[in-house]
Amino acid sequence: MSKYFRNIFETISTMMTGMGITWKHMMNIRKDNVTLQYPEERWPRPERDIGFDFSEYNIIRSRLQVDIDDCIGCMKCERACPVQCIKIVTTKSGAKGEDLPDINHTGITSSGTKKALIVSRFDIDMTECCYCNLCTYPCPEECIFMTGGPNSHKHPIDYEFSQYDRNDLIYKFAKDVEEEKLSKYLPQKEKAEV
Amino acid sequence: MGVVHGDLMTLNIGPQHPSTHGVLRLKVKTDGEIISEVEPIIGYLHRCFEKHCENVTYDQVIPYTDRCDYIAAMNNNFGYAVAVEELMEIKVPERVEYIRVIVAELNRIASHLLALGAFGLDVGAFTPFLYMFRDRERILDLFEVLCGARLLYNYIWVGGISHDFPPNFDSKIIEFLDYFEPKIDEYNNLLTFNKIFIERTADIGVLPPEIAISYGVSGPNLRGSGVTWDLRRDDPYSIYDKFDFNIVIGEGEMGTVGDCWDRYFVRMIEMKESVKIIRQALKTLPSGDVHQALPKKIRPPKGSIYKRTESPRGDLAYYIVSDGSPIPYRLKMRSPAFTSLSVLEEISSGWMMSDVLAILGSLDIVLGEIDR
Amino acid sequence: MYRDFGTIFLFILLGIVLVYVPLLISKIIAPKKDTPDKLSTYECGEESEGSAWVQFNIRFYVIALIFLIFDVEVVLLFPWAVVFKELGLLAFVEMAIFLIILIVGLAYVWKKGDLDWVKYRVKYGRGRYRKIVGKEERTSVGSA
Amino acid sequence: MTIDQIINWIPFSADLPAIAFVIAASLCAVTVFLFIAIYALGIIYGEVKISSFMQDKVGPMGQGVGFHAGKWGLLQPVADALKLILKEDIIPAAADKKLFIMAPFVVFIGAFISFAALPFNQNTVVSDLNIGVFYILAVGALSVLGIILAGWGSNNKWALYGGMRSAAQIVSYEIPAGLSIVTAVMLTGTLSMQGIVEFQSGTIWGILPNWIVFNNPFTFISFFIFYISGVAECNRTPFDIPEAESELVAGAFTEYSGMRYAFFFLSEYAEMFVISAVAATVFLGGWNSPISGFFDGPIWGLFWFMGKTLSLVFVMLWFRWTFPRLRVDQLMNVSWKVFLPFSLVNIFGVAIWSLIVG
Amino acid sequence: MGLLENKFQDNVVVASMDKLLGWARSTSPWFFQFGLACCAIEMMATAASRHDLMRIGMIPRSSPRQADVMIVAGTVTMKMALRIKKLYEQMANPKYVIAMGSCATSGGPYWQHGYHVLKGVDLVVPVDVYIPGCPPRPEALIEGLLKLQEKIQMDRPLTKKIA
Amino acid sequence: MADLAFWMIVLLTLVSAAIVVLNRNLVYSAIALLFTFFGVAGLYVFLWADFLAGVQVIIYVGGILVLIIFGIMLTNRITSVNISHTSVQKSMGGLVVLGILSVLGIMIFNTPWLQTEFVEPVQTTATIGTLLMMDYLLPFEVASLLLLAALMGAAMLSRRNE
Amino acid sequence: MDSLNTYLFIAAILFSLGLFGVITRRNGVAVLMGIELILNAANLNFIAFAKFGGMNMSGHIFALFVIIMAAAEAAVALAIIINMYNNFKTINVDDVQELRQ
Ligand code: SF4
Ligand code: SF4
Ligand code: SF4
Repeated sequence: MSKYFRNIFETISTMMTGMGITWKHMMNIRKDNVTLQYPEERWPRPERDIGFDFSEYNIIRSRLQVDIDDCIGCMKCERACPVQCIKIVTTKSGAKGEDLPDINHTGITSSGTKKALIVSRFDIDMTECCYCNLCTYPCPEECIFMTGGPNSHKHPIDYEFSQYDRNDLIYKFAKDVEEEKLSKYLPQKEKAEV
Repeated sequence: MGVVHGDLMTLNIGPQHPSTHGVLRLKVKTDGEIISEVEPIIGYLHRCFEKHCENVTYDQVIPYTDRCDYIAAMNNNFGYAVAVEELMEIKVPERVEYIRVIVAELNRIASHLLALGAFGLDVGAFTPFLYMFRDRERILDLFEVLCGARLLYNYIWVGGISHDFPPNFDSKIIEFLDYFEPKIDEYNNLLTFNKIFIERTADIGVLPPEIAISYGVSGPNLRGSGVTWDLRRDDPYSIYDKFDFNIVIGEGEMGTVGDCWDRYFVRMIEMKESVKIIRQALKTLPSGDVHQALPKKIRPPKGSIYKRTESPRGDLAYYIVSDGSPIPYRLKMRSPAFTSLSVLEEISSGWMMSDVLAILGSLDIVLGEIDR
Repeated sequence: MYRDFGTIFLFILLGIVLVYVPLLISKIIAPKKDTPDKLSTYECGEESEGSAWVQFNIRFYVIALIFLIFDVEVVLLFPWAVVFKELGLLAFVEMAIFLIILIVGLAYVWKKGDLDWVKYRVKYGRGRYRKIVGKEERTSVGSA
Repeated sequence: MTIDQIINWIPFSADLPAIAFVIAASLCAVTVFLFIAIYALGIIYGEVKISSFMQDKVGPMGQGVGFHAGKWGLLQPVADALKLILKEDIIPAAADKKLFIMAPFVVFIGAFISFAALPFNQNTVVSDLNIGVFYILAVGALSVLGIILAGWGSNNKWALYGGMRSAAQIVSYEIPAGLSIVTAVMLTGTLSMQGIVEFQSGTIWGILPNWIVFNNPFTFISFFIFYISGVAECNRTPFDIPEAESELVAGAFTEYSGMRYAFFFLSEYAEMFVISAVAATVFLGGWNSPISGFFDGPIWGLFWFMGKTLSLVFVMLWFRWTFPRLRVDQLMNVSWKVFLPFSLVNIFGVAIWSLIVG
Repeated sequence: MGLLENKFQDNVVVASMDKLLGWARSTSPWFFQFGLACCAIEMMATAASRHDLMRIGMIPRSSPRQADVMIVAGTVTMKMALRIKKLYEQMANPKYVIAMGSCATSGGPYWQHGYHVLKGVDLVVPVDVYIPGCPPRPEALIEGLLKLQEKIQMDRPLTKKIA
Repeated sequence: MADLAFWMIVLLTLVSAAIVVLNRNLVYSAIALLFTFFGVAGLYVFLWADFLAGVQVIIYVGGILVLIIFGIMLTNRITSVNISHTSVQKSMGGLVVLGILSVLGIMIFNTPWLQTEFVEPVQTTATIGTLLMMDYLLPFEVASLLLLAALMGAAMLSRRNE
Repeated sequence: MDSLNTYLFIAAILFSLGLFGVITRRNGVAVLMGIELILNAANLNFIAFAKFGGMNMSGHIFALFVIIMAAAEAAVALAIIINMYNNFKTINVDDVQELRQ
């Protein structure tokens, strides 16, 4: 019998406690509110107590960007990628470190490496990418990077790139040049095979 | 029961159901409200993890381990890294070990928060779920600062970690811990000690220790049944032996040992213990280069290794067979959630419909890990 | 009285109309395209096994049964309650007898467990491991 | 009451009393319907906002592209309602069509006609029935049937579960609710809603308003029993097992889409209003002002009535966003083993109290 | 002349009605609550306090009948694909699908060796918006939803119906 | 006006009552019964028995009908919800019933009923209460015993099933 | 409309319909529904007599008792039907008789 009444009492008291908590939260909503109102406010928000300085970010896993002018076509990124979503096709350029203006090819990277290869295709399928960041570490020229963080001077943070069409998510970084112009630089033997 | 049983109605709970925690399908035979048989049907999320592991190099496996137990990705990375390191006999720097422990424990908190919140949701409490997500979000913020990703980190690598702590990171963690600890009391007041919640969970789905052990249940589910078993203590890996923490076991405070409430509460207290570990680790965090032990090429010698670690869901083990090539010959994962799920059939027949979902919630399964 | 209930009657009629009008609007402007899959019964994405129209648990029936009896009691209490103040003690005694008789009924069903939903509970499941749970094992394992 | 006033306004009421009456009654019905609709929009908005605030978030903010849902998402419920009209209306092939279609009508009318007996203020009550409270209790039975119909008609397992649970739950809680009202009726000696409210004017010992809750300790308990039972009858948390989202997907309404679903939604909120209004009227003095003698008058009356009712509705929302839900057998236990004995004791208590004190 | 004018006016009415419909549909897209894998966790996180999907009028519904938007959040396996199709079919028109994350878009990390993974949910249901990411950040999801709202508002259901 | 309402209610009552007995689907019968009960309640109102109309709705619709529906759900699979009448019985029954009806009709219209109109009662509930407490006290208490017996009996019967 | 005969005749029709149901239906629950109709018809008579036949409020009391009785009867009858169903797996009244023998 006493258990019966104790149960009732406990129920009421614990329910009151719970209701007190929610009430407090409702009343302190201005203080407690944690919502980041995305399109208007963006993370990170400096005025929030957990807000970090933008520069303190190591990196933000978002879109991959490639500075194609810097890419030497070493394919290290392609090999590092666990899901094989980077597709690179290179051809030997005639002369190492030489600019080829007709296909917009720059011969020397920003760090001074002379390119021996022309990157004729550099596609990243962002729909297959698992944002693991593995491809960015081995790159000798640091030309493939995820936007944001320390790279934000290279490219602003960009995680909003949803599309109506799936093919729009395949990013082609290679210079957009015509076939014939490019074919001039392809090795003749390969061409014959093709 | 006698004659009016009602027909046994076959009911599919899932694969799309708000409380199956993913794409689990429970085929239940019910007699009105009472469930007489539960048959979990899995395989809706079979993502061919082990097959993938046989096709990518050792370091590329890590993103896939992330995706097995996606709620506790750090712990999965950790387990894998420890296994490969042991196979290759790499000694990782002290600082790396500390950082690993810190992030793993943070992720354990995050994982438990999600588990508890989802459990609350299963018994109908919506607000605690959101409170827990609110705090979990802070951990994710920390991780994001650390490695840029919110959920799947690819952070702990074989022989090291991908990034060192950014400046002031330890103070951020301390700040979080200071914020977080009082919140546990709030959850307790709001949910744990709510009489309705106790009624719903105490004495429900009792998992006796014998059955738990014979099914191979581990982690908080096993500890909830009162068995002191924690790999961090019983088979220490990394540097867990340096820390002082308690192994939380269910004591049947509100009902029987091993009921849903115990499993729930073990997780709640475990978060406190994790906080304790993190505080200790941060206090003695050594300095050093975190990348120094990263092997240039991961090419383990021929052989095999079975290494188990304590993930938030229990014993997570990797069995790796190496044939000397840079690609694992065979990789098998022993997933804790799978064994937890297998016990569901055992402990849930005879309960009511709502109870079964509560039991399922208290077992805290992750389908990514079960189906792999 | 006619007027009061006439209003109610009109309320019912108009209620039907007012529910129907939005349905009609919706019928006109909402898209409608039936496919066999769309019309199939929802069961979490699975193919539904058997009809839902099966025989149901008796527990619900017993609840309704007890409800009916007490419902009658509530109904009888109303006229009594209205005149309670006028009649005073007499009415109280009479109703007390009435109530006590029914409380006996409540006590009876309570005692007999008709109010309890779950009639049986399987302690340790009925799965494969039912047999191995012995006393010795239970003591041998446990908190170490 | 109101009807008479409206009839008086109608110019030809003397010649064609019947027509005038029909017009007046229809006017009332349409007004009540509009009131329900507007109230529902308001309370749905209120619910999302309140729940959001309790959960440390902001709720609808009307953010979005193009036209959005207004400042602070004020137009959100309007958009929801419009969208529901625009949704396709699905009647599953396996369902029992007639029952499936009939269910929302029955449920909605059950809630709708209860409004006819609610006294909004001194002279606004559509029809002040002699058996007011009793009538409201009676039409509550309709929603049970409606939900059973919805559950059975859908031929869906979740729906059937929801329907059965809901039926068992509502019928169980009708007893304590009825018994609690009996305690009030014992004091007032009338079933008419207006009569009950009028009884509660004045004060007890010059301080407390002469509301039935404060009349004696037993009625105080009665009020809570009635209110909680009412929460259960509306299928709100912690008694929301019929719709339990994490168990039964959407309960009896699983198969309903578009407008039909909207009507269930509407009736749920309307029923919350009715329950709260009855609790406010019977126990909290209805349109009586809390400070006796001040703030009387029809406008204030409406204000007090709505204020009391809406605060009770608010508490229902508060419940919902705080508690887990009970299991079906616990639910029955609460009703039969706690509320029923307590309300029986209350009847004896009130009787003895009023014999001794009153 | 009069005939033409009428038609013109009609079109204005239809067009403004269309706008209204578009507004209603885009402003309250209730989403179908089901998650498949890791992305589902992010979806939950988006619906939770920090990002609060309710801001843009999205309320989770667990029954397909009452939902407008299906967020395919996670890896679609072969076994699940048919169920997804069924659930999609069971939703009431108008309905929209969002492919959230790499997996739903194209099989994601499992596109190559995942013998049991559907290479993109668009093989079974028509997808309106693809959201990249693995998992997409909540902001990305919200951005995708805003894109969807734009798309819905651009839709002219009545004009189409009359034409 | 009142006439129109009256005949509508009568129609509702009789048609739904016919559906109750003629429809082959038991669930439909039960739902039709709902309308019959409502119609009868409406007739009660016309007979100045408002309290009884309320009682009719509460007990019949809220109680007995729910019980009947539960009973149907308990005892039927969908295959057997459709119940068959044997046609012989139906025609025979029809004849018998028609006979009874005509006899009744003749009786009703030929009997010179003693008609004393009584004035519209003001407080039906209070009068019923007083009568129950005073004149019909014994039946009232006996009713409680009846209810008790019904409760115990029915509970016992259904308990046997478990 | 407002005459005793009308009500009595309506009650007679209701009664006959109920009787018809009792006679022709073989399903126990359906028979019960027929009985409810008959009881309703009786009630209607009581109240009609209360208004026109000088029975005054006593008619109401009688009707009230009939309703109480109907409730008790429905409870017990349904319990019996369900019992019958369990024992014989049918609720056809005739079948049960056959099974008995
Ligand atoms: S981030 Fe990972 S998956 Fe994406 S391209 Fe780079 S290596 Fe490949
Ligand atoms: S690793 Fe860097 S330089 Fe090499 S191919 Fe990739 S992007 Fe180009
Ligand atoms: S896209 Fe990435 S996060 Fe999403 S389900 Fe696939 S693996 Fe998981």
